[in-house]
Amino acid sequence: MIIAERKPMEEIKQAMALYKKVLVAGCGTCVTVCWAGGEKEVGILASQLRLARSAEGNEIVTLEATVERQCEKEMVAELEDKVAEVEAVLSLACGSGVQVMAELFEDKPVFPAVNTTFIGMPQKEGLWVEMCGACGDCFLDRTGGICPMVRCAKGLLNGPCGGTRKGGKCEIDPDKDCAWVLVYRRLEKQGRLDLMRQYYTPKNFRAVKRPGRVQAAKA
Amino acid sequence: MEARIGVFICNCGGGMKNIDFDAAGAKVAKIRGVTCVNLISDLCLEEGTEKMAARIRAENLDKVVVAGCSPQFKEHVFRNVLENAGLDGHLLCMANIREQCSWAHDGDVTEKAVDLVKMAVYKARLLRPVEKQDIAVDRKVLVVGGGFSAVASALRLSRVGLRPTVLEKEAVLGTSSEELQRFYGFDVSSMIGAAEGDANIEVLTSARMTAAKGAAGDFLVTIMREGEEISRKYGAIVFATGYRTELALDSGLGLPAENEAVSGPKIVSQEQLFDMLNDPFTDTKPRTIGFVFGFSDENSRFPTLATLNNALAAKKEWDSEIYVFCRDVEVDSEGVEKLYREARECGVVFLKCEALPRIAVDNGRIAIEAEDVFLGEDTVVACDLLVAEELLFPTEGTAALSSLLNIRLDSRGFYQDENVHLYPVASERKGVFFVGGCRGDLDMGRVLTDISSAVMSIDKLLSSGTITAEIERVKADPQKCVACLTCIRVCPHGAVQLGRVDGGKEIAVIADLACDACGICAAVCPAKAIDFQGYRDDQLLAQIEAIGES
Amino acid sequence: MNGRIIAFCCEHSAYPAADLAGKLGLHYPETLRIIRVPCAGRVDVIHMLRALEKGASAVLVLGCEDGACHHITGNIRARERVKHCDMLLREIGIDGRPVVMFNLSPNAPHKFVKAANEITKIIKESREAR
Amino acid sequence: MATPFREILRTKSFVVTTEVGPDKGSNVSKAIEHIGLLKDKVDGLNVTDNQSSVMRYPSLGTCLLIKEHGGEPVLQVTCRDRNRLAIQADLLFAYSRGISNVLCLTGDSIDVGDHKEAKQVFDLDSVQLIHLVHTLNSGKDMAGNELSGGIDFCIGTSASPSSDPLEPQLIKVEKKLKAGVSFIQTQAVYELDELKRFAEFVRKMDEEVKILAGIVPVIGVKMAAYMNENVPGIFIPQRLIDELAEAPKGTGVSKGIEISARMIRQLKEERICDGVHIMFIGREERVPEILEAAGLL
Repeated sequence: MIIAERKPMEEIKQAMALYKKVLVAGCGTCVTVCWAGGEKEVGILASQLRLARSAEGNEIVTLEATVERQCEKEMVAELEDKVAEVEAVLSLACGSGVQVMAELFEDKPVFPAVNTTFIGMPQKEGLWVEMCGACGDCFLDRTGGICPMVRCAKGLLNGPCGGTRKGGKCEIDPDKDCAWVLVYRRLEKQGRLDLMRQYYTPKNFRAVKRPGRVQAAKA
Repeated sequence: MEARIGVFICNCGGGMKNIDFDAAGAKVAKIRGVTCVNLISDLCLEEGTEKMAARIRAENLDKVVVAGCSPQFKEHVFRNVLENAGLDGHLLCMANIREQCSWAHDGDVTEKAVDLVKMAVYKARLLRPVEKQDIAVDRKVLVVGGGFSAVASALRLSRVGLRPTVLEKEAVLGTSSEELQRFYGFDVSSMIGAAEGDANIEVLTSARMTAAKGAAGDFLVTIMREGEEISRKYGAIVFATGYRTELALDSGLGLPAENEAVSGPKIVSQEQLFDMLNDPFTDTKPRTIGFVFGFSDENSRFPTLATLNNALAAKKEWDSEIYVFCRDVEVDSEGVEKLYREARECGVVFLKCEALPRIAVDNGRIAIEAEDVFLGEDTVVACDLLVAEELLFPTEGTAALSSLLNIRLDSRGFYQDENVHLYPVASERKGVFFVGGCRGDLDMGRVLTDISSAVMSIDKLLSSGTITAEIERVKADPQKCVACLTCIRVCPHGAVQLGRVDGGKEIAVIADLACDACGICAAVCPAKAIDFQGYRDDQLLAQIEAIGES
Repeated sequence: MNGRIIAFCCEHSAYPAADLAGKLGLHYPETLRIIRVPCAGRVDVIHMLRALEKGASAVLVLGCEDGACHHITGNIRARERVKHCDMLLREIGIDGRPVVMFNLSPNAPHKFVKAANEITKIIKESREAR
Repeated sequence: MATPFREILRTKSFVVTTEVGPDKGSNVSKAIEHIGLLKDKVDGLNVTDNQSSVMRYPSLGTCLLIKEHGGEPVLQVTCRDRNRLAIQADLLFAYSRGISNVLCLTGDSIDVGDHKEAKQVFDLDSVQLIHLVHTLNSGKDMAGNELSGGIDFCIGTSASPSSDPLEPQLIKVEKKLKAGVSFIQTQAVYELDELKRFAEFVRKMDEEVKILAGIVPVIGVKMAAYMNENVPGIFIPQRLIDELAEAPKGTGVSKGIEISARMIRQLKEERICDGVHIMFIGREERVPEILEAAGLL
């Protein structure tokens, strides 16, 4: 799932400075699940924005709407009437959703209200961690299902750097596990340490040609 | 269609002198949606409720606001009036103009009273009925554990006509109940005999609970017994899993670490001492015995009792000199005060110390050194036997069991962190109860109280064979729920699970019987998918709106 | 809304405490408006923000004492949300309209009155400071 | 003219190298001073590559200075700042200018340095880098294209014998040895037993490779505590910390030098490893004191 987090309010306020009526648009999929841009967050952000502007004596009117997936034109199109009413759109969707919104309503400025951070999973209530870097060349079969590309701070393919901290923690953050120590432990448990002993040649960083495209079989 | 809201204003028999009811009534009548305003004195008395029901019918009201005393006090009375008049009880909203308005302020508060009624009217517009249903429940009760508390609970449950299953992980019942027999004189073995002979009681030994789902009245429990998996339905679950003790060697309580201790029997537990006292083949007669207890941060009811019993027995059997080093002698359990006096009378010496005694091995004897707070000086006693502090722990597997039911443990790993709302035997999950030693250091009186409380609660819950449940009062809208699992992770009552409604996609499903209507899920839901009738977002915001307009 | 204080009161603690305050004739500012909730954990950030938007001069969230929440974690969650709301307000430079959490038990009417008086004092002081 | 390092490794029974830390800025006078002071006292001079992710005068440039002044440079190359194109190009340049020793390293994370917002590259890792140098030595680039002129680098790498857990590190060392290196410079070691075990492990895999123990003098209790807390892969035992604590005020540096020299003597006498690599960044001018006290001059 795509993880995002709200931008600093200062940035959002500045983006909205010129407008008196905006649509605060949420997305009902990934960013809802990671508490960044669902209906609840839309309500809070809109309210906070109104309070901020009213305190400045420069009221702003907000419309609120959340569609199921902002990365789908058909779903974003449902917002046509609301978009027509406003001067700008503040989107709480991931970068993909913001762009669909911007493309569909070309005459309206669309602003991102969240920073899209990574593909990840919830570790516990309210905490998400990065799991996948969408490299287009999956390596997980060789590492016991632990991605060293994103879970190792340096994205190393052939084992840990010399910076592993005591107890198998990461050089740059003692709260994070060294991915290669995790790989080691998992493979050891499975009796597959030979996988870790293998040499892996430099990665194909061009497995996905930017901008990426995936064509499914014609249905 | 515009709601037809009837407002009933009660002056509480003239108990609210600082409100001008006529003026208030006139103002309330102007609030949008108010169909009629009724000033009725003593609304909660029979005459008042009859009038109220009549007005509800006559005016064909669909929502009702009662302005008067606190809803904490009379809400149930007025809900009944609505039900009698053919309206759902949840279509009532109360304005607390007595405790929180008239009585709380001096001077005229008519305006505030009108404000409060307005808040209630705004909320009332948005009220929706909540369906009630009688749900058949299982009259079987699962009692986990096989010790005294478990067996005694099962016997009591059987006596009130419920059908308990005693689930013991060991091969026989009562394996750790010997202490009770010793110190309290309970005849545990004949209780076990009675339980085993009771047709209402099922005893499953060498068995463990491995999974549990469902809610009060309807738990589905998986039991592993001799490699076989059994699935059973239970209406309630009682944990009576007890505690275990560990000698406080090497635990920072000042005792020599195990490897430093002289040969084994010099430092013993209460239990070992008891065995020595009752061993007909031994001729050991320790001349001097020292007891040390009460220096951990735990309660010391159990060690007090064990010490007194053992000290008295040692006096009698061996005529030993006995010194007890302790911080406090807790005599708040039944009969302990008497034991304490007896012990003193026959020469047991109690030394009250604040600091932990220092213990050293000297010439094959154990020297206990401590400052007696009354004498104000150091006392050294050399003894042949030291009965050391024992620490209480939950039995092994307690944590695993609690996680099966998603129940929190206290900081020491026992059940029940003494939350006043649940104390003593209820848990955060309806239908799950704890009794006895699994709650910590309890004396026998408290254990018996636990058993009574739990049995009474379960009897109340299950005896009628049905529980009246409010259906979908709290519910995740299948259209809006994105199955983010947030509510499942946060529900303190374990009432939300991932499920499918009519074979649809997976969403959060709230079990009506398990839900305790706190609304935490509704607050956290990032998709705003959870509706909580009576406390929906729009209902709360409508009240804020009303205040804003005042 | 002329300086109303909105107090979300948990029906297991603060709400009965407020009732008791009335019964005992303990006075607190008339500006207080109580919204009854089943648990402080029901109150979300949006409720606090909307209360301020509608002109409340302060918001109180009143729940059970620590370790005594009828719903185990409701009061802890409420405290976290109040903290979060406070952060959101600070982000936009609103500091004179406090959002505050208090814990109290149902038999603590004095504590209820104290909370009401305290928040009134905070509002007054911040108004005077400006 | 200095003896080529490859030759030294082959012939000398106890190899000594040290480091020159490049300056921040274009004034290289201090580096030149250090080079002059050290080049004849040691067998090779390492130059760090934006050490600790702090941007400075390049490793390559400093290596050229060493070369110009008659020393034997060891070029440190990390994977952090350059992709495979840039690394290959730099190595071609280095070799063309007579720099023929390269130490292949992963590199510290960008997060620990002074340009925390930079994009960290890590196009390659250290094992792949070793393979890359071998590829160049074979006359081809990574894409398989022929290279004009021959290249023959002497390749080294690093290892952390005190890591916890150690096993994943050892697997990495194994891979580096399989890739082929002539020498290993270890992270600073203080427990010689750990180094002994590490050396045994390495020898079992590769009898030829030379192990140079990392020596970092600890000059005070505070530094020791800091390193134990913050520098991964380093463990300073309590007895050394106690020894430092007992040193009179103001004599910390001398004490650190004394301890290091004592360790070096023991390493040499007991033939625990094949040499040492002394890292005394910021106090390069005092390295000779260590060498002298260790009887290496």
